[in-house]
Amino acid sequence: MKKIEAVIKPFKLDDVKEALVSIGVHGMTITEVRGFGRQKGHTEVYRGAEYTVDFLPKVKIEMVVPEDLASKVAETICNAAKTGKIGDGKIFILPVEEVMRIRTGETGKDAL
Amino acid sequence: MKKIEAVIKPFKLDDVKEALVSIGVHGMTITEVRGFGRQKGHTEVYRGAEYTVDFLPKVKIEMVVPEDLASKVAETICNAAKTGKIGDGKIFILPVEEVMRIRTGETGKDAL
Amino acid sequence: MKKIEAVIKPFKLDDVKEALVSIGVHGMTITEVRGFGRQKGHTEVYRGAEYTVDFLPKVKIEMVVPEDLASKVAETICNAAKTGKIGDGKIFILPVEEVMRIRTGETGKDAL
Amino acid sequence: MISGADTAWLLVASALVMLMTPGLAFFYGGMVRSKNVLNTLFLSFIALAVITLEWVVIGYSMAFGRDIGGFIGGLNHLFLHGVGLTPSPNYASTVPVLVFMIFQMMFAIITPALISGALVERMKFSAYVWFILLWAILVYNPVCHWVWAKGGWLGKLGALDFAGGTVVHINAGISALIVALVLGKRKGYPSANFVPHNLTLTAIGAGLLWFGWFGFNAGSALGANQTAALAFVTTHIAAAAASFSWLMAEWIHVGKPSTLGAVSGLVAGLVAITPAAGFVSPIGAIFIGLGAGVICYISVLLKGKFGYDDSLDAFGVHGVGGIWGAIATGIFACHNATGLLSGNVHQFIVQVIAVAVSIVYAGFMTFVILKVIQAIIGLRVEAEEEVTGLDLTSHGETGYKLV
Amino acid sequence: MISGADTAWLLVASALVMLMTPGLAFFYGGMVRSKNVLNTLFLSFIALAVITLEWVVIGYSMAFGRDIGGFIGGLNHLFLHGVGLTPSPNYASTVPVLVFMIFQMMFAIITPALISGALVERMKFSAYVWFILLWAILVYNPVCHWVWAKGGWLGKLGALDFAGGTVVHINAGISALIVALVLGKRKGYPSANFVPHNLTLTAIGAGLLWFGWFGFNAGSALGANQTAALAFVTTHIAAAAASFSWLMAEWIHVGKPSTLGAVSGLVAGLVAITPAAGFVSPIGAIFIGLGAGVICYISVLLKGKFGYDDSLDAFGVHGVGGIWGAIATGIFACHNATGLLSGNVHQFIVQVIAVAVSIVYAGFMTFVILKVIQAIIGLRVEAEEEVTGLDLTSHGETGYKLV
Amino acid sequence: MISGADTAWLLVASALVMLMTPGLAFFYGGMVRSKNVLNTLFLSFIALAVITLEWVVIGYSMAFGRDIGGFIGGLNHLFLHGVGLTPSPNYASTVPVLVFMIFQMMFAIITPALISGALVERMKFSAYVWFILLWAILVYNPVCHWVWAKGGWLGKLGALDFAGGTVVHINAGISALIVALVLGKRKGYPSANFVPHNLTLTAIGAGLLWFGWFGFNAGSALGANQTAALAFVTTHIAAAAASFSWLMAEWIHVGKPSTLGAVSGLVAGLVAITPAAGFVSPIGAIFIGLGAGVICYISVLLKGKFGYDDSLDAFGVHGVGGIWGAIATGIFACHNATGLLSGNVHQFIVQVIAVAVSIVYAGFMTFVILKVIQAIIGLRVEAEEEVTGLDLTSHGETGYKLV
Ligand SMILES: Nc1ncnc2c1ncn2[C@@H]1O[C@H](COP(=O)(O)OP(=O)(O)O)[C@@H](O)[C@H]1O
Ligand SMILES: Nc1ncnc2c1ncn2[C@@H]1O[C@H](COP(=O)(O)OP(=O)(O)O)[C@@H](O)[C@H]1O
Ligand SMILES: Nc1ncnc2c1ncn2[C@@H]1O[C@H](COP(=O)(O)OP(=O)(O)O)[C@@H](O)[C@H]1O
Repeated sequence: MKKIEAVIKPFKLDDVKEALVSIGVHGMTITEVRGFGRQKGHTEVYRGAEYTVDFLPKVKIEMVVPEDLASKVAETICNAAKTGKIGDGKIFILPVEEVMRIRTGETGKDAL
Repeated sequence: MKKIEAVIKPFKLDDVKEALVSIGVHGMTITEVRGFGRQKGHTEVYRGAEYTVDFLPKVKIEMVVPEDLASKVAETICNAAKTGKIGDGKIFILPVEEVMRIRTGETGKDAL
Repeated sequence: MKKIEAVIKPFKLDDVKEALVSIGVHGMTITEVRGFGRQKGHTEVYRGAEYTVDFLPKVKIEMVVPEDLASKVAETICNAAKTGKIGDGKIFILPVEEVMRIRTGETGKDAL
Repeated sequence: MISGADTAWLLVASALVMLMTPGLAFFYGGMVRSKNVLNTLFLSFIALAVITLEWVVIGYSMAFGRDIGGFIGGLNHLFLHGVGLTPSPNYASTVPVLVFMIFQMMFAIITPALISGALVERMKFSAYVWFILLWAILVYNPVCHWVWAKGGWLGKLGALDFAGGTVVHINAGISALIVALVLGKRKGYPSANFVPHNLTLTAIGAGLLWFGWFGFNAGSALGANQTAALAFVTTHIAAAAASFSWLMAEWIHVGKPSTLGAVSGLVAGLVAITPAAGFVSPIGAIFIGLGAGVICYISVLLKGKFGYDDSLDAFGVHGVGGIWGAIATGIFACHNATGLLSGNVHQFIVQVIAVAVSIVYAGFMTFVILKVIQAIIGLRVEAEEEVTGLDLTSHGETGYKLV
Repeated sequence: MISGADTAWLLVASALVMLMTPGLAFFYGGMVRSKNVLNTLFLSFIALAVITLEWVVIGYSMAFGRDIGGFIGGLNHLFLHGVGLTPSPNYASTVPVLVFMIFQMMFAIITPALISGALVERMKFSAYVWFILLWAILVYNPVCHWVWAKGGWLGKLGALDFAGGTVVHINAGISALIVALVLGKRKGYPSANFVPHNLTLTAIGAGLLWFGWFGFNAGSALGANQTAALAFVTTHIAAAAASFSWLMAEWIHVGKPSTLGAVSGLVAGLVAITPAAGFVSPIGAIFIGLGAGVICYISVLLKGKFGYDDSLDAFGVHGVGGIWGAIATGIFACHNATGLLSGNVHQFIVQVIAVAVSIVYAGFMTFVILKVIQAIIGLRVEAEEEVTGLDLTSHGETGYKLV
Repeated sequence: MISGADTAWLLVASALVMLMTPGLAFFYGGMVRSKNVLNTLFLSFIALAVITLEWVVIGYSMAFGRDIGGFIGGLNHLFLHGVGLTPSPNYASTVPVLVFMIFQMMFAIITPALISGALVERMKFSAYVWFILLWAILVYNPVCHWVWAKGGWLGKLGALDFAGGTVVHINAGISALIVALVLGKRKGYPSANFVPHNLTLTAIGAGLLWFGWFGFNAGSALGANQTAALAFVTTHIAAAAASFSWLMAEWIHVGKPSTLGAVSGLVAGLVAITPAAGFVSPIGAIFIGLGAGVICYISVLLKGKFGYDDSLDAFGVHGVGGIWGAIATGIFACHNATGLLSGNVHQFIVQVIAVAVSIVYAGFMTFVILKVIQAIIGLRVEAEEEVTGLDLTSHGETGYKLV
C-alpha cells in the first residue's frame, strides 16, 4: 500500500475530491496547511507598515491506497488540481506498511 | 522505528492519549483534520438553502515509536478509539529511517 | 528522496525557514499542530475551576528533499530550532518513493 | 421653541441610527466568507465617511432645501448654509435644525450601505465608492425629497412613510436587485459553499440593528411624544413577531429553526414596520411582523429559483419587506391616518403608487449609474482576486489570525 | 400629564434593557464550547421573540391588570386592550402607559433568558421554548404582580425591589438551579474540558450588559429624576466594586486575576445592586458591590463541591447575587426607605420573607413545569447530538468557518 | 432647578461614555496578537473597576473639590461627601450633582485606559494597575482641575477644551509615548509580524467608540441644548472627514485603502474634534477632521522612523490628534468663543500654552511614576511569558478555542 500526500490550492479541493471519488477512492483526510515555495507570498499593510507573509494557505490531502492504484491517483490529482500557474503544489508517494480500520480491526486492503 | 498515524473521532482523543501513555508512549503530535470516507457528511441550511459538508472533523495522531512497540500501539489506539460506529477512523504504519531530538541532537531510540 | 518532518516551537519558525532557505531548500509545508511530550502542559483556570491542557502548540514542518540533502537539512533544523529547553521538538526522516509537481507533471528531483 | 426633551430624544435617536451602520456591517460581515469579511465591513464604514460629507455638501440641501416643483430641494443649504441652532420653520419645530439635519443624515448613510449586501465578495471597492456617492445624489436625495420634504410630490399625494419604508428600504432593496443582476453571480455560485463564516458576528450586528432601530422609528416622531411611544412599541413587537414567524416557516419547511433565521426574521420585521411604525396599533404591528417573517422567508427561497445572486438578500429582506410594509401601512394605519381596514381605500392605492414609483425610479437610475461606472472603471474585481479574497487583494489585510 | 423628559428617558431605558438580552446572548455564548455557540445565542434571541408576544397577549395583563386578591392581575389588558397613549392611573404617571408596558416587557424577556445559562449545551430547543413560555406565565407574571403591581401582596407587605432583584434575579437564579438539577450534567462534566471558547464574545456581552443595566436600574425610577440619578450612580459603582472584589478573591485564591473574573464580577455587582439601586447611597453601593464579588465567587466555587452542572453559573451569579442584593437592600436602604443600618429591622425581615417566598415559589413551579415538559416531549437532546454539538444537530448551522 | 431633559440627556451621555471603555477594549484587543487579546481587553476593563473606586474615594474631590490655588481640589468631597441629589452651585446647574460626578467619572476611567495601547503585550498586569491608579491621582485629577474646575488655572487663563482634548487625549497620548519609551519594544519588534489578529473585533470597538463619543462630546454641553446639538454634529462630521482623509492618504501612499485605516481615521477625527466640538461650526469640523486623518496617518508612519514601540499608536492617534485638535480649536472657534480665524490670536496662544503645559506635566509625572513602579515591582513580564503570551501566563486563560 502507498500513501499519497498532495499539497494543493485550497479552491481546487472540491474538484480533486470529485475526481478521486470517480476513480474509486473511498477515503481521504485533509488538513489546512501553509506552504512556502517558488510562489511568492503576499504583503499586508497595517497603518502604513508592511508585513510579508511567506506562507500561503494550501490544503494537504492524504490518502492511503492499494499499491496498484497509486500512480493513477497521483495522475488524477495532478489533472484535477492543475491551474498551470505557479504554486499548484506537489504530490508525494510514501510506502505504507500496515493499515487498520478502527471500527472493525480489519487490516490490509480491506481496511481501506 | 515506525510512524503510526491514526485518524480518530475528536472526542476520543483524551481516551486514546491516556491509553497510549499507559503503555509507555511518551510523545505524540496531533492535528485537527477533516475526513472524507464512508461516514456521510452533514447538511447545513442557511436561509433555506442547503449546503453539504462532506468533510467531517477528525483528529490525526502521529507518533514515532520503536519497531517492537508499533503493533501494540496500533492495537491500543484501536481499542481506545473504537465506538463501533462508522467513521471511527484508520491507523496507518509507515517506516521511519531516522529520528532526532532537537534539544540534544540525540538520534535513534534515545531521541523518542 | 527523503521526507523530513520536524515538530518545533512556533516562535522558531522564521529562524528555521531562513536557515533552510540559506542551504538551498526551496519548498516546505507547515501545519499548526499540538504536541504532547516530556514538556509539561499548562493549567487554565475559569471561575476557580482548573483545566489542564496537555497539548501544547507546535509547528510541524514537512519537506521532501533529495537523498543527499537529508542529513544536512536535519542538522540545519536542529541548530535553528534549538533553545536547549525541553519541548524543542523532534525531527523524523521518512522514505519517499515518488514526487510530482502538479503544475508541470515533472517527477523526481526536478519536481522539488 | 426648543424643547430640551425633544432635543435629548432626537440626539439619542441620531446616535442610535448612526450605530445601525456599524451594526449592519457586522450583520453582513458575518455572512460572507472569511476572506471577504473586512471588505464587507468596509462597505458600510465607508458609507459613514462618504455620505456624511456628501450630505453636508449637497445632500441635505437637495433633500430638504427650498422645494422646486415637488421634485427636488434647491441649493440654498449647500454646505449647510443657514442650517443652524434655531428650529427650522418646516421640520421638527422643537429642536435646532442641525439636529433634524443630523438625524436625517444617518438615514442617508445607512441606505446605500444596505445595498452592499447584494454586491459583496466581488465588487471593486473604488466602483462601490463612486456608486454610493452617485446613488445618494441621484436616487436617495430626490426620493427623500418627494416623500418627506415640504412640497415633495409623493408626500403631497398623501403617501405614508413613517420612517423610511419607501425612502430607505424599497429604494435600497430594488437597487440591490439591480446591482446583483448587473454584477452577475459570484464565481462558483451557487455550487460552491457560500455559507456564513461567523454567525456570532452576524448576531452582534442583529442586536445592534434592533437596538438602533428604536432611534430610527421612534426618532422619526421627531419628539419625545406619544407618537414616539407608539412607534417604539410597534417596532419592537413587529421585530419579535417576524423573528417568530420566520422561524416557524423554517421549522415547517426544513425541519429546524436556525439562529440565522431568528436574526433574519427580526430584521425583516424591523424593515416592514418602518413605514408603519407611528401609524398602526400594537396589534397591527403583530400582523405586519408575522407577515414579514413569512413573506421574506419565501422571497429569500425564491432567489434560488430565479438564480440571481443577491448575496445577502438585500432585496429579499429590504426590498420585499419594505414593499410589504409600505402596503401594510395602507392596510393597518389607524393612528394619525387611516388605512384599508378603517375603510380608506384611497390610502391603500396611494401606497401602491408610491411603491411603484420608487421601484421604477430607483431601479432605472441604479441601472444607469452602474452602466456608467462599468464603462469608466469597471465593476468587478479580477477573477483571481475574487478567489483569493477581497480583504487581501483590495485592502492588503486579513480579518483573522487566530492562531 | 405626559412629560417629554420622562418619556425620552424611559424610551431610552427600554432600548437599553432590550439590548441586554443580546448582550446576555454574547456573554453566555462566549462561555460554551464552539459547537454550541449558536444554540446558546439562540436561547436568548428566542426569548425576545416568544416573550414579546406572550407579554402582548397575556403577560402584561397578568402582571399589571386589575389586581385579584394580591395574587394576579386580571385579564382586562389582554392583547393590550386599554393600554394606550395616555398615562396609566397606577403606574408611571408621566408617560404613556404603552411606555410603561414596553419597559416592563423588556424585564419579562431577559428573565427567562437568564435561566438559559444553567441549561446550555444539552437542552432540547423545543423543550426550552415551551419552558420559557410556561415559566413566563406561571412564574414571572405572578411574582411580578406580587412585587410591583398595585395591590400585589409582597409590595403591600413592604418588600423593596427597586429594579428586580426578586422578580428578575432570584426568580431566574433559583429556577436555573432547579433546571440544572433536573436536566443533569453535560456528558463528560466535569472531567472533560468545559472551557469558554471565545472570551472576547463574552467581554462584548459584558460591556453591553453593563451599558444596558443603566436602563434597567435607572429606568426603574420611571422618570428622569433624582432617583434615576441615584440609581444610575449606585449601579455603576456596584459593578466596579464587585469586579474589583471578585478579582481580588481570585488573585488570592488562584494567584492570578482573570478577564473572565473581571466580567463575572461586574455582572455579579450589577445583579446585587438591582433591588437596591434607588434606595441606597453610593457608599452603600460600594459595600453591596464588594460583597457581591466575593460572595458570588465563593458560590461559583461551591458548585464544584456540590457537583451539579449550572453550566454558566446562572444560579451562582444571579440567584446568589440576587439574594445578597435583596437582603443588602434591607440593610443599606436610606433613600425613600430605611434598612437595618437605619434601625429598620422590620424592613430586613420583610426582605428575607420576600426572598424566601420567591425561592420556594419559583423553585417549585419550575420543577413542575419541567416535569410536565419532560413527560410530553423530553428535555434533553440525544447523547450523540450532544457530542456533535447542538448548533449542527438542532439548527443545521455552525458558528464559525474561519479558514 | 433640576431639568428632566438635561438629566435624561446627561444620564444617557454618561452611559454612552461608559460604553467607550469596553469599546476601546475591543478596538485595541483586535489589534494585538491572539495570545494577548484577553490581557489587552483586561487593561480597559480593570480601569472601569479601579478608577471608579478611586474617583469615588478621592478623585472627584481632587478634581472638583474646593479649589486650592488653582492647582488642585480640596478634600471636601472625599467619599463623595456632599455630592448629592441637588445641583452643584458650580457645575451643571440643572442636574443633580451626582450626575455631573458620574459623567466626569467616565472620562477619568477611559483616559488611563487609552494609555494601555502603548504598553500592551509586555507590561506586567500588577504594574499596570498601580500605574493607572497613581497616574489618575497624580496626573489626571490635577490636570482635570486645572482645565475644568472652577478656579483651575488653565481654565482661568482661558484655555478652551470642550470635552477633553487636553485633559483626556493629550494627557493620555503623551503618557503613552513615555510608557512606550520606558518599557522598551516588544520582543522581536519590528522584525516579527506584529499584525492585528482580529480586525472584526477592532471594528466592533470602533463602532462603539463612535457611538459613545456622542455622549462624550455632546454630553459635555451638560444639557440637552443648542451647544449639545452643535457638538453632536461637529463630532460626527469630524469622524467621517478624518476617516475619509486617512483613507485617501493611505490610498495614495500604499495604493490601497484599508479597513484598519478607515477605523483608525475615524478615531483620529473623534480625538481631534473633542476639544473643539462645541466651539466650531460644521464646516470647521470638516477641516479639523480632514487634518486629523492626514496628520495622524503621518505620525503613525513616523513611529517606524523613530523606532519606539507605541504598539497601538496611542500617542500617534491620541497624542498627536489631541494636539492638533487643541490647536485647531484656537484656530476655528466661533461659537461661544473665537479663534485665529475670527482674529483672536490670544486664544491661539493660550491653546498652545495649555498643550505645552500638559505635555510637560504629564510626560514628566508619567516618567516618575513608572520609575517608582519599576524600582519596586518591575514593569515588564519575563521574556518567556512574553513569548507564550500574557493571556495564559498572567491570567491563566486563552482567548479562543474555536475548533
Ligand atoms: N520540497 C517540498 N516539500 C514539501 N512541500 C513542498 C515542497 N516544495 C513545495 N512544497 C509545497 O508545494 C507548494 C507549491 O510549491 P511552489 O514551489 O510554490 O510551486 P509549484 O508547485 O508550482 O512548484 C508550496 O506552497 C508548499 O506547500
Ligand atoms: N484511504 C484513506 N486514506 C486516508 N484517510 C482515510 C482513508 N479512508 C478513511 N480515512 C479517514 O478515516 C476517516 C473514517 O473513515 P470512514 O470511511 O468514514 O469510516 P471507517 O473508518 O469506519 O471505515 C475518514 O473521515 C478519513 O479521515
Ligand atoms: N514519539 C513522538 N512522535 C511524534 N511526535 C513526538 C514524539 N515525541 C515528541 N513529539 C513531539 O515533539 C514535541 C516535543 O517533545 P517533548 O518530549 O516535549 O520535548 P523534547 O523534544 O525536548 O524531548 C512534542 O510536543 C510532540 O509534538
